Amino acid sequence: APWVARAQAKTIKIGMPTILSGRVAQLGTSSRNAVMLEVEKVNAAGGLAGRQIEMVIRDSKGQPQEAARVARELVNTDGCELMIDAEASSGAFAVHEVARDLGVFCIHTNSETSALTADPKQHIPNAFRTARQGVHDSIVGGSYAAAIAKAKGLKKWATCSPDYAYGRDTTAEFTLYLKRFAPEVEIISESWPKLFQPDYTEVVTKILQAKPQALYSCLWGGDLTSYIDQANIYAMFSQMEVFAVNMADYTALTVVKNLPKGIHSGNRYIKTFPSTPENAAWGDAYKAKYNEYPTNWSWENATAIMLMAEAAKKANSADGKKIAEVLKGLTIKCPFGADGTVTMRGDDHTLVGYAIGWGTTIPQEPYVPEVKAGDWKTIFELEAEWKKSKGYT
Amino acid sequence: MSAAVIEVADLDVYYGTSQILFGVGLSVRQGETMALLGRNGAGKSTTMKAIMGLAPPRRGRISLRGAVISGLKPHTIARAGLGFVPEDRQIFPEHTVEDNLVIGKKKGPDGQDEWPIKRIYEVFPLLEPLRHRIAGRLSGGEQQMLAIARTLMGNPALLLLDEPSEGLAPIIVQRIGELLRQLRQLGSTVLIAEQNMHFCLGLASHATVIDKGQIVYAAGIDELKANDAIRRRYLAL
Amino acid sequence: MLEIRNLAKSFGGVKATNDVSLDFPDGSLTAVIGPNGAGKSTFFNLITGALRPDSGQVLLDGVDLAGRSPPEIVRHGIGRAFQVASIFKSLTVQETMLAAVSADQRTSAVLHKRFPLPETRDRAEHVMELLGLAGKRHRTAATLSHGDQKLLDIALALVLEPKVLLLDEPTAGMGPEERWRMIDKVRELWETQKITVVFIEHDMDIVFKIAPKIVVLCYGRILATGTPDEIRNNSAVIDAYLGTEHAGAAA
Amino acid sequence: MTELEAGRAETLAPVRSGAAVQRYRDVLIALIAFIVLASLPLFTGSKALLDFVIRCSAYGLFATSLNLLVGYTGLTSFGHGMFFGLGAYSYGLIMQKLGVPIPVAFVATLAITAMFAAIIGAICVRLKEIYFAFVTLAFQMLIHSTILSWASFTGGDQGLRGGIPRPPFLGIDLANHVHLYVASCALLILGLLAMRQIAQSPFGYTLRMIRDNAARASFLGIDVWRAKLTVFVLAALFASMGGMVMALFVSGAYPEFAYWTISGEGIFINMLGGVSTFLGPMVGTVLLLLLNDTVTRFTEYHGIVLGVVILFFALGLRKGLLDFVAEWFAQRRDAGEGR
Amino acid sequence: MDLDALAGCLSSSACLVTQTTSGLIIGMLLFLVAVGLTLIFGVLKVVNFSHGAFYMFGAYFAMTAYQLTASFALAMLAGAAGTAILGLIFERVFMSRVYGADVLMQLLVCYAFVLIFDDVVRIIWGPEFKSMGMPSAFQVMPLFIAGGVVPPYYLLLIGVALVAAIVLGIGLSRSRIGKVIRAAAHNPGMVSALGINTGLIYGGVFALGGMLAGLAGALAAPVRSLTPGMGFSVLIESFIVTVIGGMGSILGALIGALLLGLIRSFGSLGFPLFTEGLMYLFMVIVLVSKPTGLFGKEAA
Ligand SMILES: Nc1ncnc2c1ncn2[C@@H]1O[C@H](COP(=O)(O)OP(=O)(O)OP(=O)(O)O)[C@@H](O)[C@H]1O
Ligand SMILES: Nc1ncnc2c1ncn2[C@@H]1O[C@H](COP(=O)(O)OP(=O)(O)OP(=O)(O)O)[C@@H](O)[C@H]1O
Ligand SMILES: [Mg+2]
Ligand SMILES: [Mg+2]
Repeated sequence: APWVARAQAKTIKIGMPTILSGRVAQLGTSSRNAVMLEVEKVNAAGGLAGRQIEMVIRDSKGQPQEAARVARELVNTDGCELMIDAEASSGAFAVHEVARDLGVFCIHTNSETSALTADPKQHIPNAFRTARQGVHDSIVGGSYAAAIAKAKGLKKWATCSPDYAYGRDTTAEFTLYLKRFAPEVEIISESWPKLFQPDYTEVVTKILQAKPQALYSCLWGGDLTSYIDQANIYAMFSQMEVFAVNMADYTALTVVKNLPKGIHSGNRYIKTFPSTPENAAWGDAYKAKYNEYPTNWSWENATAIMLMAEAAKKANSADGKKIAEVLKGLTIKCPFGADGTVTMRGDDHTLVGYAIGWGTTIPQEPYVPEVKAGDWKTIFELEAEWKKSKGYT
Repeated sequence: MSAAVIEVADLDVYYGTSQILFGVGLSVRQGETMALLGRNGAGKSTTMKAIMGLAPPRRGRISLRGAVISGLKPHTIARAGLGFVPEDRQIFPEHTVEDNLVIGKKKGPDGQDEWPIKRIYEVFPLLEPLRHRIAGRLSGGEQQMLAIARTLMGNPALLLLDEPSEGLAPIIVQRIGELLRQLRQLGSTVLIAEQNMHFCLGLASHATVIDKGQIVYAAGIDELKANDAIRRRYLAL
Repeated sequence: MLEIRNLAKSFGGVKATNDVSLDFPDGSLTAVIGPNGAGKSTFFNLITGALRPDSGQVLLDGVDLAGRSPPEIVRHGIGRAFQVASIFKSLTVQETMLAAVSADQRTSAVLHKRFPLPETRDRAEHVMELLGLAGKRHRTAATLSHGDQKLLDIALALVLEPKVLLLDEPTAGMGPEERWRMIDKVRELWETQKITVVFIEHDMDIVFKIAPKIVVLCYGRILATGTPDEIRNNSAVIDAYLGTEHAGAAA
Repeated sequence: MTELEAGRAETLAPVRSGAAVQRYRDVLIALIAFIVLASLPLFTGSKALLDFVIRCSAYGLFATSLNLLVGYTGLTSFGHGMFFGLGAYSYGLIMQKLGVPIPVAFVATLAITAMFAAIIGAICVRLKEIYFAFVTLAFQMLIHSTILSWASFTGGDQGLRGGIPRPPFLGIDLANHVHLYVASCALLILGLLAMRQIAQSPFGYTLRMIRDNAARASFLGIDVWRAKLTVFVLAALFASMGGMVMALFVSGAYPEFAYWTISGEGIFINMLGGVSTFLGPMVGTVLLLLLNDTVTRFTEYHGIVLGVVILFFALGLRKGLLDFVAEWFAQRRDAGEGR
Repeated sequence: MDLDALAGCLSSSACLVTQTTSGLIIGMLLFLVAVGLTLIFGVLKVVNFSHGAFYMFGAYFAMTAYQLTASFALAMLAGAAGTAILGLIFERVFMSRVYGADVLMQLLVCYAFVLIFDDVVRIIWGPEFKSMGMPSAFQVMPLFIAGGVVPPYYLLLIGVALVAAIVLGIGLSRSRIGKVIRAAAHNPGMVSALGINTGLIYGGVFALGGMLAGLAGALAAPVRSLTPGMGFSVLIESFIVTVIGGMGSILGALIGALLLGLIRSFGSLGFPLFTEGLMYLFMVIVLVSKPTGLFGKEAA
């Protein structure tokens, strides 16, 4: 099999169901790339507690029942002892159930849905998440947008987000924090195009009709670029400030041919933020190896391997239970950390301390020249409040 | 005697795995009206379809004025000069009468056009007032005339008629008979399959009898009329 | 007794059936003839519920069936066979018969027993014998010859034990011999089963030979009714339908 | 006895006993199949094999029920998957929200499915051919849209999260892999047996008549609409059973279960296995799952591989595998008789 | 639900015009895809599930040609001609082999090619989404027509679709070739017995259908992201269009597409969370009241 990194020593197999075909194949591929990049380093340094890693990566086609099937098979047939779940959305919940059932150590790398780790009902001791969490994003985005809204007097806002859990939750949370920091803001129009909708004409004209001063969108990937292309020919970007959280990702930045200036965006993966030599080196190494830029999913998966390697070193064991024990609350050095480190929070098994911030775009490299970093202290405060309001504590 | 227009030799035809025709051979000469007779299921329609290329033969040879046409596609065979009127007429029901004729329009094998639409209407005066009617709504007899006229539009050198009298009122049958006699006087060559013996025997110059997929008899029409054994055995007359 | 009262049906501008009233007494045998497009098949379609009449009544033993659905009308005892054999191509002859009896006995929705139900056998068998289909019981309907398919179609109508049997060109497309065999069968059925038979036919030899009563339809109207001799010599019928070959003189 | 009567008695005898024998034969085969399947865990420790059989049960029930519509009645539904999804969701929601014993949830799910199928079927079965196909598809997408939109109840696109409880009942613990396996096998075999009975009942032959020639069937006194509706509901029940097995397997329900691709896969399975034999869809299920599982192991370009295999079936055999085999045997027999 | 917004729009002429034109734009592009589908169904009785793939190829061909030549006209030509050739090959080499078989077998062949084509695109152009970019000639301010906003590029699009509708509509009903095509749809055997090469007609119709889808894809390329599998959602919508309009009817496809466009543009105002459901609901309603679609004919 082409994507199995073989090693001679007593290897440890890590199973990884992800999406390698269909609409989001690009993201699955970039996850695989990042994982392989890191695994090479770990193996070169002696492996997981002396055992060479062998990745077993399978396509789930983005279907939850396939993700569950593949995950079970990876453990039951292929003998994988650890698992990286690089599924989106519903696939992650399906793999989570498998992890619950089989007790296998598992890191969710791509699902940003807050509930996956925030909801105590979901909690199991053997599952973690290195994906950014939706609510973190919204807190940072909300406060950043509120500052601009106040400065420029943007009171009338419109939203346009994909009609599924990620889109709805993220938009709700964003507006929550936007209004909290800028209470005079009013949402005058909402649009909910469906996921992978090819044509946004009616959405664009609807927003133009409403004449808002600012627009928030959490469309992503190809949907976002289609939207920008279609909004562009209506000259929409000259008529309002646009806050598109998923814009600052190379998949979108490098693809859009006529990227409008000054779109506000949260960082996904940008090799200039955090602007450290480690981050830039990592981005360049990835680009050199795969001849493309990493994606948001890339750093999330790379972080998972980094955490596993460090935890295994500490535990001096590649055993899932022991790794899980050590991983709780573990802080490691990491190119994607806001302060050069990231932490796996012990109480809810989710990653914190990663680089998170907002800036505005320009049409050429470095695309987002200045990123204003989010403040993790505020994030923690508001997150705790949010958890309480959801009944998660 | 003039040369054979169509010559069929050693024809084997199958539908799936079941063999329908067994070494069928027949020939029709210029200007003849050949009747193909036989009971239900004897293989008359199959023979015609085989000649037209609609039921490709597994063995045997069909030639038109000496040129082999077996194995060719139906449209190539039609362009070589064969015109086929199938047993169930198969007019195009959603088109008008005139559209049906226009679809059938083509030059003859030698590039001749002896059947301009004007002449069609002269020969079938009943069709002219119906030219803009939807063909599917015509009565059976009118449809039958249309089917024949449509085939004539293609200037065939040889006309294959499969049961032109089926399901028609006696008076219409009579009219079609008159038409065919007229065509014969005009020098057309015709191969006709019929169940209606009155009609057929009054029309044909020659007859071939087919039974269970094999040719059992071939002769001039008067000879057939005189042959009681054949008539009783194969034609139930 | 089947009584048709002022039956009418038009398609757009075409009056396919135009104020037709006719009586078919129990046990009668009637031929319906008329030019192509005269409305003969339409007439049958109206009686059997395939088409909904614009107006008029179809009275079977005094019950008005006009406008009811085909299954209802069948259950009242009017069976029919079609101009082009209408059969179930993937079922064998025997299965066809057994399933039809099941339908008549209202067991066609039974789920918990195996097909065929024992009580359907005798009737199916009887009709297969009667029409000479018993020897072909295991043949799939699609592989039957043209004539046998027509027979199977008639058998389907007959197995329901109808009071009235409507046959639309039962001999269409058949050779002379099969044709006579078929029509002898029909006459035999009529005689032995004591049912009312109405049939449409274009073969005048047959019509004049076996039908005691003939109805001539033309442009949706009744042009004439009468005995073979009356019809043969009716000049209107000769002009519209018979032509000279079948006119009285020729017979 | 006259000669005629004698002949009749002779031809009837095998028919009469035939029906009964057939039935016992089916039950016997089912019993053997169940014993073989159920004893599988004694011989192999392969959990993956058991997983495979569980998935075969889910898809097999679904695909075979679809064949009641497609193969037996000639109703090509592009939306049959809605009942697969409905089964999974109803069962999952009942277990999550009400916590009733599993058999109760099972029966309640079937009742809910029947209700939905009756309403949707009443509208759909009036339409013919391609329009029937697309109106069923539209209903499927409506249900899918509703599942997505009604996130507070259904969990939206993330599905029913947090696992579906599997409390033990009557000594059966479906949280135990082997128990779940045996239960799935039992459901599959019972379901197949029931569908076989439907196919071979007088009603089954009514369906065949409707498929061949619905107009003629109505002239035999059959209420075509009612028969179609009945089979639509019956097929929905077995599809729903398949959905429940799937929900038990993945311990969740996801909108993908109610998406049209599930219906597409059902059609696809039927085409692969063949629609003219009862077990065709079962063969197709095994074939498709096997293909899917092996091909995805070795290449991410499984579309090309799968496509080429399909082309082989469609262009080479021009029919499903079991149809092809059955026809081949029939032809050999004919040829043998001919000689 | 947001009925106030809908009511508000219906009472404002600017909004009415803008949303109507936006419905028109959506509808016209949908029509270009759907008309090929309905044409192929009308003539070959094939439900072409691979039609979306032709749309996809049209877009990719156009993008590649545009990158190579920087000419918008050549890009459109590449999209249309490339898919026409593809359609011809697809029909002659593969589809023509399953005409006699079960219709579901044709579906299977189409489905096989959906799988194959998506992977082929993934291999040639990569799994990532791409964008062709708007030619600079069209990077101009939108026009204001009767209070409604219309970008010039969409005017071009509407124009092309209208031309296609008129040419096809008149071509099929008036010209001899149109008559022959319709007749071949009904009875290919008889048409070929009259001396007409039905293989050529079938291939031609498939090429034409593929070309229309390809042209639609090419026209969409500057405003939509290109990705393997992009044909899929377009396919589903064009199926809804053809079914609503009546399978095989060109006028039906036009009306169906426009209706769907309007449902989308006004539905997004009134029912922002149920726009998709609205389309299916509309389809159910149409089919319940007219079982063969608005302009469909009862199958004979
Ligand atoms: N499509 C088919 N598949 C299988 N067998 C067929 C098919 N068409 C015809 N046959 C069989 O082929 C034989 C010859 O049929 P054909 O139609 O040539 O007879 P015919 O002489 O024209 O009879 P008729 O007078 O009834 O038209 C018959 O036994 C018939 O059952
Ligand atoms: N469904 C229909 N729609 C429109 N016109 C119809 C329809 N059915 C029949 N007609 C018309 O009604 C008239 C009577 O048709 P019908 O089929 O009853 O004739 P028929 O007497 O049975 O003729 P034939 O002897 O040719 O079978 C014809 O003009 C026919 O075109
Ligand atoms: Mg014949
Ligand atoms: Mg008639």
